Amino acid sequence: MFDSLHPLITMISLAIFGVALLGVLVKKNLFKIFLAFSVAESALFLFFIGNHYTPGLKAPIAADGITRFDPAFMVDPLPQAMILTTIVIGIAVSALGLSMVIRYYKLTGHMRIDKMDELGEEQ
Amino acid sequence: MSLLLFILLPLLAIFLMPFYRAYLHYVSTVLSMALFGLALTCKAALPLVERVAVDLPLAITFELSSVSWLLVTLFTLSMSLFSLYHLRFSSNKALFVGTNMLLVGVIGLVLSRDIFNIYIFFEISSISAYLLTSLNQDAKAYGGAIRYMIIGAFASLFFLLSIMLIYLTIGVLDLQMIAQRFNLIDEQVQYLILLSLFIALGIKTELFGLNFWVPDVYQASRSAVSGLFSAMLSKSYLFLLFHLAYLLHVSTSQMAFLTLVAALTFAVAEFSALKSRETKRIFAFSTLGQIGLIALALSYGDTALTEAALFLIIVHALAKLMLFLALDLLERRLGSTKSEIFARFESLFLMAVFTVGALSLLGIPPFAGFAAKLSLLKGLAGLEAYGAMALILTVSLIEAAYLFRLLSGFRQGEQKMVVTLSPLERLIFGVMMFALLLLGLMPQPLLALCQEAAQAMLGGYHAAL
Amino acid sequence: MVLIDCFLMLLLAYGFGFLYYGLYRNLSARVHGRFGPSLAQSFFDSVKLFVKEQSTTFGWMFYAGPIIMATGAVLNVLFIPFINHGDSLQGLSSSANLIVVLYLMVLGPLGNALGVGSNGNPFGVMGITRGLTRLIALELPFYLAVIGVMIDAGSADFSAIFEAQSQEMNLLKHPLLFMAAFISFLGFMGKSPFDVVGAPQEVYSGPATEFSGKFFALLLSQSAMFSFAKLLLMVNLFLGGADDLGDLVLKTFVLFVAATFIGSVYARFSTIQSVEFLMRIPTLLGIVGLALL
Amino acid sequence: MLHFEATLLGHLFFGLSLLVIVALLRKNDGLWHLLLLGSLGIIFYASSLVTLFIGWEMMGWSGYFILSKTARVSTLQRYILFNLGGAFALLGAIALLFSFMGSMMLCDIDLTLLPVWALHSVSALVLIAVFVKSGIIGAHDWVVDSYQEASPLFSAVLSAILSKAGIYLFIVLLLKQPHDERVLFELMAWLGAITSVVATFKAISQDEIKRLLAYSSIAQLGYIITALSLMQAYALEAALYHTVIHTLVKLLLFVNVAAIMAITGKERFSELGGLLYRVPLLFVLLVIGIIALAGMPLLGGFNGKFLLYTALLEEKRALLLATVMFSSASAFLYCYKLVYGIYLGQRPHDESPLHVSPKSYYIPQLLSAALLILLGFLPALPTPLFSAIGVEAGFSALEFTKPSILNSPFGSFNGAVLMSAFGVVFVLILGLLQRVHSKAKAAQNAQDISYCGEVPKAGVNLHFGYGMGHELGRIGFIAFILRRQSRRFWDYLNLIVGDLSILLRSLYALGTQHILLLSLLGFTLLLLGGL
Repeated sequence: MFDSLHPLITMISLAIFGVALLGVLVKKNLFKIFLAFSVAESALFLFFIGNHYTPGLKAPIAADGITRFDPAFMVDPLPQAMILTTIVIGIAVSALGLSMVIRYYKLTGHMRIDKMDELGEEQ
Repeated sequence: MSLLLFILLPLLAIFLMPFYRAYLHYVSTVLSMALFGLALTCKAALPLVERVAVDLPLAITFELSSVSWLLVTLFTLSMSLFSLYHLRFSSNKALFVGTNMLLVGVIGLVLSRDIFNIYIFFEISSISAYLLTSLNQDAKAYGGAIRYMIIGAFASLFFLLSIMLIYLTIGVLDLQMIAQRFNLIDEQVQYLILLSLFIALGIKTELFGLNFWVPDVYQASRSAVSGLFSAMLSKSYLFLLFHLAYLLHVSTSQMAFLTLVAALTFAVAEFSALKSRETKRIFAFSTLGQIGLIALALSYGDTALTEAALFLIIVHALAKLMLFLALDLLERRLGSTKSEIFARFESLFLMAVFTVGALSLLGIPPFAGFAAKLSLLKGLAGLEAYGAMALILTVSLIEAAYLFRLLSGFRQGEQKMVVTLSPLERLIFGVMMFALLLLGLMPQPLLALCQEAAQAMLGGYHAAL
Repeated sequence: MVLIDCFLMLLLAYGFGFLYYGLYRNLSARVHGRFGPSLAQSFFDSVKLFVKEQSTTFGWMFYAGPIIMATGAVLNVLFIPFINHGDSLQGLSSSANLIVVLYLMVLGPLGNALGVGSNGNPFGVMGITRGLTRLIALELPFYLAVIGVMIDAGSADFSAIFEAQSQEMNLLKHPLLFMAAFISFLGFMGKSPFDVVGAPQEVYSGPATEFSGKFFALLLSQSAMFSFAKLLLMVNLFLGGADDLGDLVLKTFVLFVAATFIGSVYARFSTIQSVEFLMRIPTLLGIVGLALL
Repeated sequence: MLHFEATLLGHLFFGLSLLVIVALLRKNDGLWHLLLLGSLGIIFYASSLVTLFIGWEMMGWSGYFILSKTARVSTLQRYILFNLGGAFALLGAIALLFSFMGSMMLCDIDLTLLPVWALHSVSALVLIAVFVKSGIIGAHDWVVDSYQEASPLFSAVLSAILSKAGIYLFIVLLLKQPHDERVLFELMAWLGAITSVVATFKAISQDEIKRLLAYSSIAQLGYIITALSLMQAYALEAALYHTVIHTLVKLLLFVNVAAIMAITGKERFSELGGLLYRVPLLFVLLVIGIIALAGMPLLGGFNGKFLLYTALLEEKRALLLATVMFSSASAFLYCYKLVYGIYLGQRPHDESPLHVSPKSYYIPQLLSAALLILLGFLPALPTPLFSAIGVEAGFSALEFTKPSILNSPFGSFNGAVLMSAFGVVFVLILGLLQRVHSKAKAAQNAQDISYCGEVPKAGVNLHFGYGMGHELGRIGFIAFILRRQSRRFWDYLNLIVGDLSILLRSLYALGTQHILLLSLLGFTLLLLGGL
């Protein structure tokens, strides 16, 4: 099932994923943290789509001469649909997150994760 | 009648929001009660399986088994009570959207039989939870919501990773088919998948090691919303985690690991609550403890224990929702949720509510918690799991220490504020107290349902062992 | 029949009680190198006190205290058999047993304590407290010995205890138990070194501070009878009881003389000293004695 | 869910509860008391373990809510934690029994079927529940404070009834069931005896009246525990008899003290004294109470002790018996302190006004005094009942001739003769004293006493009440006993658990990124470990 390109794709996406996770773990700026999550998500998309792609098959679009659903001729459309959905969800989450960061910044004047101390026993 | 109604109706209500902007609380109430009614009528037709769209490999399947029926009924009931409680407040857009989306999310989580679908509902419930956490729109609320979001995003990465690995290896998304083909996967990848799932769902289920963020989120949210989280959100993930575990036939040692984690969840959370002075955090710790207890029961994969766990899920959801709603009432009147507030109000009714709630949590007869704890202990005794029994009984004493510390606040304090409850509030709390008492005195009917559900939930798990 | 028997017993106890009291004063005087009063002096004292013109009372409890005390002494005499067989001089002992008698012995101190307490004199109560404190310690070795005797006899009835001693008296059978009991017995008899100080301000069995006239007379009389009852109890428990009246006189007299001589040569322990002593030596003796049983 | 069965034992215990609670029923918290009575009914008539446990817990928390009206928070916490601890131990025992018997019905339990370790565990767990409820030393930490801070009438309920629930539990779960557990019972016999000694000396050193009574309750329950652990027909009779007597006595004493508190508003010996001629009837009732409490002959109190002693003699438990008799003898001191501190001696100087005590206080006292006198006169009156209960529990029947003669294998006595002899002699001596020539003259005033040749001034404290028993502290072994405090242990435990709690709580204060790091670390470790 794996083609020769797949390990390379896996490695690259893993590297990106690792960098992104590192960003999540060490960056103090909330904005950058959310950005890092987006990058990590993208790395996963790359991993999935890249590993799923088989050279030589047609794109699963009806216009390109494909008349029926047959995985033998075309690329499996399901992962692409999945990734599209996931991208949409990712955008929604990022948007919500960033809007909250903005609100938070307006209320407190900072957006550093290590300074978030509103909650806990003493408050 | 279609199972999709449970998902589509609330979503529809959200889309049509502009048409009844001023009456959202009424709409929410009517809707959730209608869904509750709908759930009740489904009982006769169990189990219901429904396919949407194309043929099997690509189809989206929903299944209402007796266990998901139990949970859907619980969720719609909780939502009804929550909406009824909010009837006297003005219409609130964010609350309406958040709670209804949360309802969609949790119902979807228990109904879906397709792992990608589950991911979608995972995200829907997460987004609505973030939204609900930030409801108060102050620094505290946003701080909590952002914290929640970062952790949630982390969890969803792992969930996504596991889905991708599954699809890449066996090319299916339907849970039943995954279960059938799971053995075909390379053992190491299998382990990676299970571990990713555990991290993702463990964060959401609030298990030990992955739950350190929970008290903050509960503290940031409004009390009533925390009640909803406690009653619905954590319960749906609890179901999901163990549903997957049974379905994928995880090994005995992996189950034992879950047992250990659950026991730790229970013990550490209850211990942590002991000296806390913030009621919301105390209740959050207590929720964690009960989740640990339920997970402990489920991790044995035994019919009697699963039955007890399901019963406990229902009882705990009711009791916690009641406590959080009552706390919300106090928070609105007194402007604080510190444990000192128990010394600052005067209301026999609310005192009774807190007392009944606390006694039920503790599993003290004649309230429902006792029936749950008893069947739990009976189940453990049947498996000769004496260590777990000893742990439960010992840690319960710690639980008693902090809950009774709260209750003893009633008789301190000089200037007390008289808190009066509206007839509707009295009705809601009265019904919940009565339900807890009734379930304590006559647990058999519900236990029978739970038994049926437990068999459905375990499926062929036992056969594999 | 029983009534006559009881009356006889009381008479004997009363007579011997005062006789021994007089003897005690004489004997201890001799030990100290003095000459004591005449034998009947105590008896005359009590009669004299009975006919005193006036006596101060502090209310009805004060009045009732000495009566309860005397009742206790009388009951003790009535419930302890004088003779170890037959029907005569048995009193009411068939209706009771050793345990009842042991507990009846506390009735007197209770009446005393109530009477003394009700007169409002702080020194009286101080004496009572000391007496009761010492009583605690006195009873432990005595109980150990008595338990040994009862287990040996297989019953708490006096008849069974006599039966068990028909071959060999307990003094010889269980010398350690006897020693434990005898040390306590010294205290019960109010002998040094375990006596409570009898100075005019303090009361236990010495002159009662606030009791005057007929009350004091009653106290003296009951004290004489009570002492005889205790002698009797020791005789019954350890010396096999008395075969006849002569034997009774002999055995009680021997015990009495022994107690008096020992009491005359020792100095008094303070309450704390006596408690600590009693909790050690005789208790240990008693425990060893029980172990040997 | 609830299963009931009428047994003689249940009738006995429930009858006692009914007597006490009805005698003490007041309007203001009557509802809670009725709930308490209901829960006691559930316990005493339960035929399944679950029912028993439900009653047990209800008793615990209804007591909590009655107590919460007067007690301090720390006392309430102690009360509930100890009681719940006992209850959870009981629950553990029930679950353990269930795992072997497969049934929750009392009649299905057969302890001989258990393996040895399970038998020991079940017995130990049940004993924990019993010990907590009865306040055996070590588990008594909650008792004294609760009794002291409860309303005077509720103290009576606590002492007279609730402590007996433990006794009932023991009889039903361990005595009625055939088994051959011996080791724990041996331990228990000594625990009971030691409890009675320690509690007796603690009682003597108290200044608050109710604390003294609380310790005396503990001591009395120690006797009962010792009696029960002998597992023998007459010992069971002794335990039951003692239970009945103690219920009556504590009802009398606590209500008496409640009346005194209502009259004077004081509750310490150092603030009371000299009330004898103000409230003579209360004084007489108290004297009846302490005579029964001390177990002196004439009144019912002696009967239980007599049976206990003879049972111990029959078992040849000489040292145990000596210990019990020693503690019983020491009890005279606190009995005397009780009556002297309140009624005798001189009135203290701060003459605060006395209130009239409510009439309702007299009824329960008169009732129990009458019963105590009746039992003194006819000591074997309840023997047929106890005998039947013993037979029900699988013991042999007791010897019974007539109500006035109490039989035991080690001798018998006739209460009627004893009582009549006392009456006759008392009257004779009284008559004698009245007839003699000498006349009694009333003292001038309270200061008219022999006082080292002085007349004490009005300001001098002549009351010795609170000083009584101080001397004991200078006696080596008693000082040793008085210095021991289980509270230190429990406080230490509390401290440790609290610190642990704060330590564990700090996990939940971790920063967001730390949590993620931890999760990632866990993931990696598990991954490496699994692969």
